[in-house]
Amino acid sequence: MARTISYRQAITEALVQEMARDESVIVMGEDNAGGPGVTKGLFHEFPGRVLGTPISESAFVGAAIGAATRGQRPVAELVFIDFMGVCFDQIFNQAAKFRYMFGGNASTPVVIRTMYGAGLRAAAQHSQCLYPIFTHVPGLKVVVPSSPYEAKGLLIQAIRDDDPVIFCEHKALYDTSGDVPEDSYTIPFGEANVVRDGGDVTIVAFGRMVAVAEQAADELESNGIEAEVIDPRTTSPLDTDTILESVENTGRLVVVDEASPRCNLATDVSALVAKEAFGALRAPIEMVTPPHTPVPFSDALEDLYIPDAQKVVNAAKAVVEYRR
Amino acid sequence: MARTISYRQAITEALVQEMARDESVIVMGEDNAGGPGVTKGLFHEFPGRVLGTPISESAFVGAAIGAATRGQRPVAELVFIDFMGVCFDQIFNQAAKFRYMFGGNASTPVVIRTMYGAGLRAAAQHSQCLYPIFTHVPGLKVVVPSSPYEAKGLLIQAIRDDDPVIFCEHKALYDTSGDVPEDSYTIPFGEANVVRDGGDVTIVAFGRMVAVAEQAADELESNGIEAEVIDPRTTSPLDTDTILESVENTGRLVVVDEASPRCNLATDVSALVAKEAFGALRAPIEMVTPPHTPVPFSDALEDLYIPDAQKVVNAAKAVVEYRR
Amino acid sequence: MTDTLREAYRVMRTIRAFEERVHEEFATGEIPGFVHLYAGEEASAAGVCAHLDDRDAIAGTHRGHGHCIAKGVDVKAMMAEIYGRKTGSCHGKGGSMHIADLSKGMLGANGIVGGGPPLICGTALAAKQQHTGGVGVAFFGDGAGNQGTTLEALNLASVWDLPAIFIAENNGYAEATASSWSVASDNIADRAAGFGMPGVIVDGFDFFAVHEAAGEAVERARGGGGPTLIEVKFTRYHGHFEGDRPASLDCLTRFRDRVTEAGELAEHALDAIDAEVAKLIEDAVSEAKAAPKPTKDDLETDVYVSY
Amino acid sequence: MTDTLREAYRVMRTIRAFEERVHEEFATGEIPGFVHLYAGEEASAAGVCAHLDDRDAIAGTHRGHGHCIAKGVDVKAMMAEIYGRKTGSCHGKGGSMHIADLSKGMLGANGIVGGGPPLICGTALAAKQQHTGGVGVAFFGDGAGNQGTTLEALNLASVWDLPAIFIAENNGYAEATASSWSVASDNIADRAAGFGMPGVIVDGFDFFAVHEAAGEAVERARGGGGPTLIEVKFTRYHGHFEGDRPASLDCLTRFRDRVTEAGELAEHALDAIDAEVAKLIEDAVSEAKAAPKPTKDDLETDVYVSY
Ligand SMILES: Cc1ncc(C[n+]2csc(CCOP(=O)(O)OP(=O)(O)O)c2C)c(N)n1
Ligand SMILES: Cc1ncc(C[n+]2csc(CCOP(=O)(O)OP(=O)(O)O)c2C)c(N)n1
Ligand SMILES: [Mg+2]
Ligand SMILES: [Mg+2]
Repeated sequence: MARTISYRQAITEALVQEMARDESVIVMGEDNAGGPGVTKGLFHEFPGRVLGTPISESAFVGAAIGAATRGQRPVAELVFIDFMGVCFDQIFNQAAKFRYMFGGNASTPVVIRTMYGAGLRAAAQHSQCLYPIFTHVPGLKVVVPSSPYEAKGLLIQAIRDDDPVIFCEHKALYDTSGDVPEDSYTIPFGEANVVRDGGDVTIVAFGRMVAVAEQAADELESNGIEAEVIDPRTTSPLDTDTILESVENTGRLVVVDEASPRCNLATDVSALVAKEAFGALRAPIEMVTPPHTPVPFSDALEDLYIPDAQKVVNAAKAVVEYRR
Repeated sequence: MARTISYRQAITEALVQEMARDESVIVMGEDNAGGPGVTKGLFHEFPGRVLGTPISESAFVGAAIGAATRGQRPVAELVFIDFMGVCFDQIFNQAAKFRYMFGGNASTPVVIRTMYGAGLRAAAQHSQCLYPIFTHVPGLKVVVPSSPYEAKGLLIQAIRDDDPVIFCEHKALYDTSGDVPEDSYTIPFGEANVVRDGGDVTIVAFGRMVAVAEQAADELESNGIEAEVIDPRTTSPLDTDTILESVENTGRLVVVDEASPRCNLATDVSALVAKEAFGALRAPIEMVTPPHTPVPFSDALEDLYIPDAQKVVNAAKAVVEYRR
Repeated sequence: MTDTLREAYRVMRTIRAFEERVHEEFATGEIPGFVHLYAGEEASAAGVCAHLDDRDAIAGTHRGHGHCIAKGVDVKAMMAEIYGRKTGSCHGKGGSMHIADLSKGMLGANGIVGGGPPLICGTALAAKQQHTGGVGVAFFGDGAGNQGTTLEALNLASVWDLPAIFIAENNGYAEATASSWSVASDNIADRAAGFGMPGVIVDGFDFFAVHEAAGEAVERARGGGGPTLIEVKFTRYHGHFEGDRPASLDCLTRFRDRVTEAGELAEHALDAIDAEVAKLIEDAVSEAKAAPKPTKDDLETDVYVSY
Repeated sequence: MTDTLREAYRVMRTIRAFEERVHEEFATGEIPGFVHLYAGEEASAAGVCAHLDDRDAIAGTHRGHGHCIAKGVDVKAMMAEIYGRKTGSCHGKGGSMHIADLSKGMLGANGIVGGGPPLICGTALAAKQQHTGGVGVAFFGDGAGNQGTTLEALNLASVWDLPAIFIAENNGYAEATASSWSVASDNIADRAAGFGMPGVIVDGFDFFAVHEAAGEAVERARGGGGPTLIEVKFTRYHGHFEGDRPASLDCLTRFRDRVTEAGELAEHALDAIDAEVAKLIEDAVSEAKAAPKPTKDDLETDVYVSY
């Protein structure tokens, strides 16, 4: 049965259901993994399985990874993704590489939950996306749920998955709501969600940008343009088939990525399409991203920084109206 | 007067000339910054200005950054770029963001010299490229010299530059030689080198891949295909004009990047061209990269992993022969 | 000495008044973002920075307003920054967690716990290379004392024999996590020996205690004697009722009591400072509110010196 | 006890023979990549791992062959790995710096200095959660003792009260950098107090000293008594001529002298082990050389369990 719950609640529910199902699931992080409040209550509900940590991200993220190689399924919380710089080695040189370096004789089922994104006036060190960095690293899986439904199903999948997963929760989504089944369910990785069908232009958007793309699609519709909106849900693995099929059909692509513009997912998807679906392309590929700057603090600037529906509309119109 | 010297010697010469010219230039790193041997002798030549460090990359890279805000021009050596994970915060959250976060009232003229790339059977934790990660970060400049001439001129520029620079030296290039002027000279950032002219296909390649691309171009020439080979020299800033002009002329693009394939420079340049030069494109954009795996140890696998001239030739032929 | 005391009191009062006002304004929802207040810990920043001058640099924490004020950053520019205005210390680009003024040797509050100590090794190194006699001071919290960056910096400062001072502001908690739990040693200062430097513990509510310990450390550092770790302890008073906070746990009351009892400063002189500070803060807020926000033209500037 | 001694000697001799042979083979240019030899430090891995069993996990360093052998990783598979063969422990994908065998609780040599200690907090945590009585052991060098990851791990192990043991293998140098310079305290073990655990120093050339200290630490850990830091010192003998190395600086000679003098093992029994080990290494090398290299089909496998 589905009810309307928040993104935050959906994440909590996923954790609770998985912890109840599987004893090996443990949770760790600062303040008993209490960052965005999704783990509230878990500490008492699952005694001994929710571990507070000192502010020592290398040590406790590394510990989660080490424990994962020995039969636990740890979910470690890196409160803000921006803090990855103090523990990145454990993630990209250890967890991500074990399996390959060790010739297949290792699995590291660890999940790192972390909060990303702009919009809360949290300034340059607490507003980054950074998932392109994790996507760049072979051996990591990267998840960017765009709604409560996605959040629950993808988190359960992440916990059951036998590879290291970076689970990226957008801070501006915690209080958004949506229909979520009460029962446990998984959403497979590497399967995009076609949020909306349309034949004129394909819009691929990630995380919070999915809602922005939908808003743009509404606006475009009133202009007579039918946009297909695709939410890849995971950036690694990436569902290339769904994206390519859509572009084969529409001939036009706009990619919306809240991450910094260089070597990000917008370039990644653009390049994929320019290579694999060139024959179908009828217009330049547009990318809607922030400028190549840190995230500014002032609301006046941050609102200009974040990609919005208007920019997506403009990009979509430009590709639809394009004539060689 | 130009002589033939090695990439290693070119780097040493740049350091010596800059240290002699400017008292504020200091060098620091493990074993007196002795990693690939380029700083040998400097310790005695410039007493008190070449500092050994404990194995504490966060502390000494951070110290280089802090010193840069107070009138020094430090050149810190991170022996392998693969070690960035233990000190990334100081680079991307501190050095890269100071100027913007502080409203323009800071400059951080620090250089981080570091060794990257595959080919020496150094395995997964000592063979990565990772420059796409630095390129992703606003506020950093990223340099990938492809030859001794480039190495010297770009390093001198890096030291004089008022922004933080990640200077990426390919470990397989140290013993390559080339003509290098004795006098001091700079190569500006963001100015690509057109290594070779050609009208049939544009090949953009980075770092060690420039030589691979040239080799491919030779082979292509004997097949009657004229390839234009472009070495951007810096990935950030990127000389987009030179790339776009070339593609406007050739209508075809192959990007060769030794970095892991997702969100790398190959996707970055492909996306740029698919957006800005679509009208000129006559074929899909090909990317030649390693597979999405860690770097394998065994020579048998590593040789298959690294992009080689044959793969570039195949990609170039494919785009030249492409018919819609 | 009277001047020094007056100045110290002014710094502490300014911090307190600034923070209390920010607290009020934040409650109205007009201040965006994350704000961490330094109220209660004034004696630390004031006691340490009283020894510093233009040769010296400090690094603050996410709880950085006090460090900024004590190092002489313009209070009006700070307030404007917190409001995200173009007239702010960072032209609205930084906000509370990133107020900085390099011209004053203030390297910035820091959003990264443990971000400052490595940087301060660098400013101390620069002072040493340039023979300025300057020192570097890194403030960090009890939580930050468990961060690898901080621990590495302690070792590096000793190894390089730097004129650096590490101020561990132990207020008992890192968010909800008690330092009695997260710090495996009894005191943060106990770690000093493992990194080859003296470790000192002082009462953080006592300006004079902080001032004295910092004075010794700064003197040693300027004289080439190397780094010091000072743990400034803000021991909480448990089981008390609100309003029942003893004077010994308030640095301002304690300071006033002591200097007036000793006849070093008169009540009315202190009151006069209070009044001046109150006006300054009032003006800072009204000017901040009236100031323009940055605009589209500011969005993409100041990323690079040149690109 | 005789069995234990015999086994300990076999482990040390195997490491020595393995490393001497790798040294020779490396010189011929046939072994690719970076190789760091453990010869001389055998007493450390052997003395510690003698107390460990299948419940226990260890993390090695870049100098990891000794840790692997002591924890029971197959010697032939190791040699094949170093040669980059498909029959290697990691099917040729890892090489010297990444030999691992999780089925034996060997979490891998590590190319990152300081990479292991955090991981070992995790294996110790897993043992604790699963009530196996297992312990985790992190080996790290003197240089690694200055890495933030190591220092954080020490604190975390105490805070979580983990069955973890930290073995600082202090051989006096990190590449060209002397630990007397890079470690700001006199001993690495001096840091233990700052992280709330006992710190012990032992002579690294003395198997029995390492064995005893490790035994106490393992027992304490298994009993819920928390972590220990053991500094294993390999004090170098300065000013000696080559070949003039005193017996006290060679763990194997010292071990032989002691057990034969005490009548615990006979010379010929030890010689027999030497001969067996020599054959094993000989076979390992010839089998490795004869083994196939991985092929194109292996390049893209084993990145993910499923993708
Ligand atoms: C690397 C990093 N980890 C976690 C955080 C989140 N965080 C911000 S403040 C804080 C508590 C800091 O505690 P402490 O150092 O004692 O300083 P206090 O707030 O008590 O002054 C935490 C965990 C952060 N900003 N940076
Ligand atoms: C994070 C990191 N920094 C630097 C290095 C390069 N490096 C490899 S071994 C080594 C020296 C290590 O010294 P120590 O820990 O004392 O171990 P030892 O080699 O003496 O056994 C260094 C600096 C590395 N591998 N990882
Ligand atoms: Mg605190
Ligand atoms: Mg050593």
